[in-house]
Amino acid sequence: MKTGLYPGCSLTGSARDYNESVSALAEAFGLELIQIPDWNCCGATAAHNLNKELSLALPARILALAEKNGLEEIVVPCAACYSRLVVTQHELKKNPELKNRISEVIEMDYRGTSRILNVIEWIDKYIIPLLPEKITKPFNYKVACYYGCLLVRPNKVLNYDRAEDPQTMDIVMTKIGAQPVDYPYKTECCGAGFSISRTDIVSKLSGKIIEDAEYRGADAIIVACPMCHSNLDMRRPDINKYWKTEFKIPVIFVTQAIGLAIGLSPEKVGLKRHFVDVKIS
Amino acid sequence: MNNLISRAKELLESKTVNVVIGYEAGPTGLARPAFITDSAKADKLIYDERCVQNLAVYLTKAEVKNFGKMAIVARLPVMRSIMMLISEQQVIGDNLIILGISEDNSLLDIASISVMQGYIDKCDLGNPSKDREILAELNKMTPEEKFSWWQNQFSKCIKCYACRQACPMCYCIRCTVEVNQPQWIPVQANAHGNTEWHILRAMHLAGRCISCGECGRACPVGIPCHLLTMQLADQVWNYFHVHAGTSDKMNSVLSTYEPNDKESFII
Amino acid sequence: MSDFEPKVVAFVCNWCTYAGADLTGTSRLKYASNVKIIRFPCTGRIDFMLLLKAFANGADGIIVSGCHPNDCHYTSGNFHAKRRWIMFKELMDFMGIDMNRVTFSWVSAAEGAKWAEVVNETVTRIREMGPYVSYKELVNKTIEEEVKNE
Amino acid sequence: MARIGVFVCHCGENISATVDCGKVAETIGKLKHVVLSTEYKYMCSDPGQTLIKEAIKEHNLTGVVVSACSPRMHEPTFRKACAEGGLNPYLCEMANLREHCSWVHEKNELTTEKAIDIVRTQVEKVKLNSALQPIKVPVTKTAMVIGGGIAGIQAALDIANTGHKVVMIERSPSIGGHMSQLSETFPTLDCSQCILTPRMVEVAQHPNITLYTYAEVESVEGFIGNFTVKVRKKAKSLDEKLCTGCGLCTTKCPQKKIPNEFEQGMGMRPAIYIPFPQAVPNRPVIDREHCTYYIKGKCKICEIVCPTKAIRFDQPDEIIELQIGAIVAATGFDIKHADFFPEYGYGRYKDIIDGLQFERLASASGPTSGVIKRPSDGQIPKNIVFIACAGSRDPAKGIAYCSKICCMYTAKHAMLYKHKVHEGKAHVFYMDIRSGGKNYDEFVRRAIEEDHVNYIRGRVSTIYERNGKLIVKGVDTLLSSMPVEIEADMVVLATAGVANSGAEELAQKLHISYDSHKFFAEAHPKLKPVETNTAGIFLAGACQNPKDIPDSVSQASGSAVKVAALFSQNELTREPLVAVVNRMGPPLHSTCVGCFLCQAVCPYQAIEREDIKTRDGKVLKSLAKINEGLCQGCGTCVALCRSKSIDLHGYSNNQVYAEVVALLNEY
Repeated sequence: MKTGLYPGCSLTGSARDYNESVSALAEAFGLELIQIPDWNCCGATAAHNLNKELSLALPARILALAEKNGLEEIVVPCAACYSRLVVTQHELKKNPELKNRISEVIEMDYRGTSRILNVIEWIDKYIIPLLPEKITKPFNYKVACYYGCLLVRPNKVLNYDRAEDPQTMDIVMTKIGAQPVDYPYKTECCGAGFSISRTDIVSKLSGKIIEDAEYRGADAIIVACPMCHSNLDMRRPDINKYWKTEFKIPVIFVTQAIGLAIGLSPEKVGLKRHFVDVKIS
Repeated sequence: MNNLISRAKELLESKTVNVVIGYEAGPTGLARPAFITDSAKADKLIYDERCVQNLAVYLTKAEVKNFGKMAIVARLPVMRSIMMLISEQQVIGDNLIILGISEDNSLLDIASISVMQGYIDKCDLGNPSKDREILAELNKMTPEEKFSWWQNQFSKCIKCYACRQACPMCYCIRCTVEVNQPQWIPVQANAHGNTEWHILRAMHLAGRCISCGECGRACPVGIPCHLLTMQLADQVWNYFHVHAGTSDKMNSVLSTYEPNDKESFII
Repeated sequence: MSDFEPKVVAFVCNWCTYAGADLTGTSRLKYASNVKIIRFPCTGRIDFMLLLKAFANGADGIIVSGCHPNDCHYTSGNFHAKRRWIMFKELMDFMGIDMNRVTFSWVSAAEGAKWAEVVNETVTRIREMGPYVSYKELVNKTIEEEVKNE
Repeated sequence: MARIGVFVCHCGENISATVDCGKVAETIGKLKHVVLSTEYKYMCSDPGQTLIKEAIKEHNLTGVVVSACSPRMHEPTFRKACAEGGLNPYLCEMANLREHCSWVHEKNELTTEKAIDIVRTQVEKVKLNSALQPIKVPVTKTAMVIGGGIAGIQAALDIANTGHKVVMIERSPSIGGHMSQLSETFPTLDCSQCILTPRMVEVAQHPNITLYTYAEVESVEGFIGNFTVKVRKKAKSLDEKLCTGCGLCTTKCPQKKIPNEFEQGMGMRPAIYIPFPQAVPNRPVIDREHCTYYIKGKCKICEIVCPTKAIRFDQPDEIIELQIGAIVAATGFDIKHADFFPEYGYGRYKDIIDGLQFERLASASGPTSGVIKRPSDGQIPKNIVFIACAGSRDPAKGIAYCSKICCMYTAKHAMLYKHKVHEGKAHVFYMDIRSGGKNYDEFVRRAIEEDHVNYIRGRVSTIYERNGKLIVKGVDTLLSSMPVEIEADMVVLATAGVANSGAEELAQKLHISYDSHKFFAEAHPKLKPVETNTAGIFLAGACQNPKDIPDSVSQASGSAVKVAALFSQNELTREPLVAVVNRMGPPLHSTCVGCFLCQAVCPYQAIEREDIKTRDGKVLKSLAKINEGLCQGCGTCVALCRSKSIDLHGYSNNQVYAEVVALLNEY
């Protein structure tokens, strides 16, 4: 089956490393990923703060485009985009009137039939079964899996993993030879969008996440969200200044870790783009 | 269609079933129900746009029940009728083999009631689109317009009860109209009797109508009485989020309740 | 039409509204004498056909009243009745039969004053609406036809 | 031909002040079939009643309408009078001229007109009444109490002391329930076992009580006064008559690593065991799931050591059938355990325990002999956090209700801790303190003011382990509204009280209703808190909702009185105002078509399936049948039945139809 890919803005900008690692994995495992043609912004946080209809219409258009192009399944690596798309599908399923209204707005037929996968679901479905024979360099490190908020919440809508103590990423990590640490900060807030307006808040919150991971002896923090990554990685200098210390622990996308385990080069999976040096490959 | 015929033959030859209920072409070219008991005659079976009648109506008839194991050609409305009939204990699911027909007239592989349930779940369970349009028009009318529109329709009614006979869900051995202690419904085919008959019929199908439209098709004088039950089917969805005929274990909407059912008219 | 006095029938359950109406009496609260009560064990017992029979026999308005949700003497009769009335009202609305002539209410055994209000409000409303001509016409038409046929 | 007598009451002046009673009687007297219409000042007085009795004989009446006050007031009076006059009591109806007419309207012609209409309606109704015979049901005067906790014990003793037989069923090897696990009880801090054990022994020794432990209800059939209950006596693998309870087998059993249920998993027990030293009966059972012999086929050490040769490895489960008149469900509750809470690590941290575990730690007979030691390393915690409302009042957890007992036992726990560890610090996170009850609030104040327990109003968001401490992150919502972080040595969760395991299955066997949380439902939230919707089945204790000991005991005594009242009669007389499915000769048998939608609406499970069969057993037809013992006469099935195959005595279709017609039409 062809799987559609919705990259969203991050993967074409600040999280190109993430995009590169997703593509590298798809290539390595012979998986076809078709970028949804003419895709648009998911609306992000901005749209649903401003206008409910807009915040539903934007993702609905993306989903309608996928349907139109016969993509019954799409993978959305960015956790924020994933959340917006799933929430839209949920809202419109609940309310047929609204569904009709949104169809009118986007001037396209929207059925809501596409299956939306987050990156872990995609890995579980397509990569894990083929993984054992592909592993050449087991990722033999202690890792702290950091899920953030959007991958598992709101639980009732996403219906994915356990909201308070998620496990899926930890399980993926054990499959590539890593040892997940017992990590209480899995779903604590990283500061999210305050990255730009209130860097001090991000420094404080993300700092705690990093500090605990280091305390528990992790060699790396594993993430699946561009926002989490940029706060933990790009904002590291601010964090270190705030905490008056030198946190060294690298922050790696789950796809990058898998890439390394199957022997892809650090460049190939975008590790060179990180702000915090990744010395563990 | 060839698939259907060969499957029917297979079932009859292997004595898996004693009868296949389906459609055949009548002398005027219209489709009519066929009860095939001999595999040699299975070639008569047809399946195309002409085949609209809801065959589930026969399943509760004593003559048909006597066949024992049977197969039935079933599009979505027939399948939903069967679900209702099983849940209301009128039909034994194990006695039935469903020769499911999809929207694009191909034979479905329906091995069990639960497979059928899976198929039904994937379908659009709302009213047919042409009826939806008429309902929308009617719902725009003022109460006075609605009243005279329906009175005009009912004035044609001759109380032949074809609407009742054609409906798979009207399987009672004694209908309320046949009760005369007390005489609930005036016997005569007049404005009063006709109106109350149609109210009664619609209420008895509330939460049970599966939107096949057979009652309206059966009416010899062209009263669109199916719109009454379909309107209620819509409202059942609006209020209770239930579509009739989606499971063989469902309780009808009017014999169950949720403590937080919403209404706005009780003071 | 100013001297029009509506005929109103009340279908009530024995345990809440009938007892509530008893309390109205015990409290000597006054209400319009147009309303006459028929007692049922439970709102669950009230057949929707009886409402039609009331209209056909000349009622201009109807009150249907029982126990508040969760207070039913039989636990759930009123919940079933509620669903029945939801469906009935939708059907009547769709057929243009005026449901403003029917008051549905929950009146508990302690709500004697509410019963008086429900009755008075209903009678006032029906008085303004006038006699229920259109349903009566259905029945009268019938009688005329019969006479003609004979 | 109907011969109706109408008796118009003045009720002193209560009716006659606004209604012209003479005119009413006169007008009604002209109606067809009315052979007598008379008036009297007080119909309910002795002379008034005599008037009716004599008129019945004199005029050979077939129906009586007493036009007086509300039937809710005097219907029984007049029905009784009719019966004494020789008329079937159900041929008497009342027209409510007082509450529904004279008292609520002014004196004028319209009021008298309305009165006439009301009487006329009842005349039309009574013509269609049928003579009904009260339903007589025999009563088996043996009660069954399901559950041997404090509620069950109280109910059983109270019933037994009225002189009736009681069978008690307990699924675990000993009675005693959760109360036997408690250390001290609030608000008096008296020892739980000291007050419970004598009651347990009394049950075992009471001549009227038969006790079956290690037994469960298999099925329940029948109705009030006439239940047939099958009980599964699980094999104890022991001849109880031979066993002396010496306990040698339990000390010699090589399998000793089974988590002890009584100690809430904080201690171990052997495979052949007596749950706790004061158990009643004090006889061991073999836990076949863990016994080496049943797993591997050899061992039998207990058999070898037993001095009386009482071990029976091949003993089968036994099913016994009992005739029972009334049932008290007292199956108690369970609590959510720490592994229910993701935010607190799903039970990963050994030192986060639940309230019952704390009870065992604090109990002198517990695994630590009453010394508060934390499970991980046996250290005495210096800093302890209690979290109230762990799960309760939390719709996100699916438990929106208040578990009721936690505020009090949390205060007790904190107090017990402070009494045992004087230098320790106790913190309580709470949402609200609910301490309604005799001496309850005083108790909580004592914990705060005398024992200096630190009460923090706020919730705990997460707990995790760091540096060997449990980091409790919460918020103080009073004054500061600031986040709070406590480094605790041990955390006690006052976890939600929930329905006991198997509650749903048991409710289905008993045909009683239960709520969405699987707690058994009472028949009326205020006025029938002890009854269930199924006549003859009563509730006691926490199987209905979480309750403390005094409440459970009160309710148990309440249910015992209900049972005793039932058993005070040899036969039950029930109003015959029940539903009935019509029946007729073959081939139709009934107009019922057997859709059984009525089964779903019936709140009392009174509608059964009846198969009409040929002589050789072929089912011709299935139809609904009303069990008169269970039907309460609400009539919801009657209004639902599409083919009008069900009718209701006293409110039949014919009667209510006639009432509508009579009320609205001119005469």
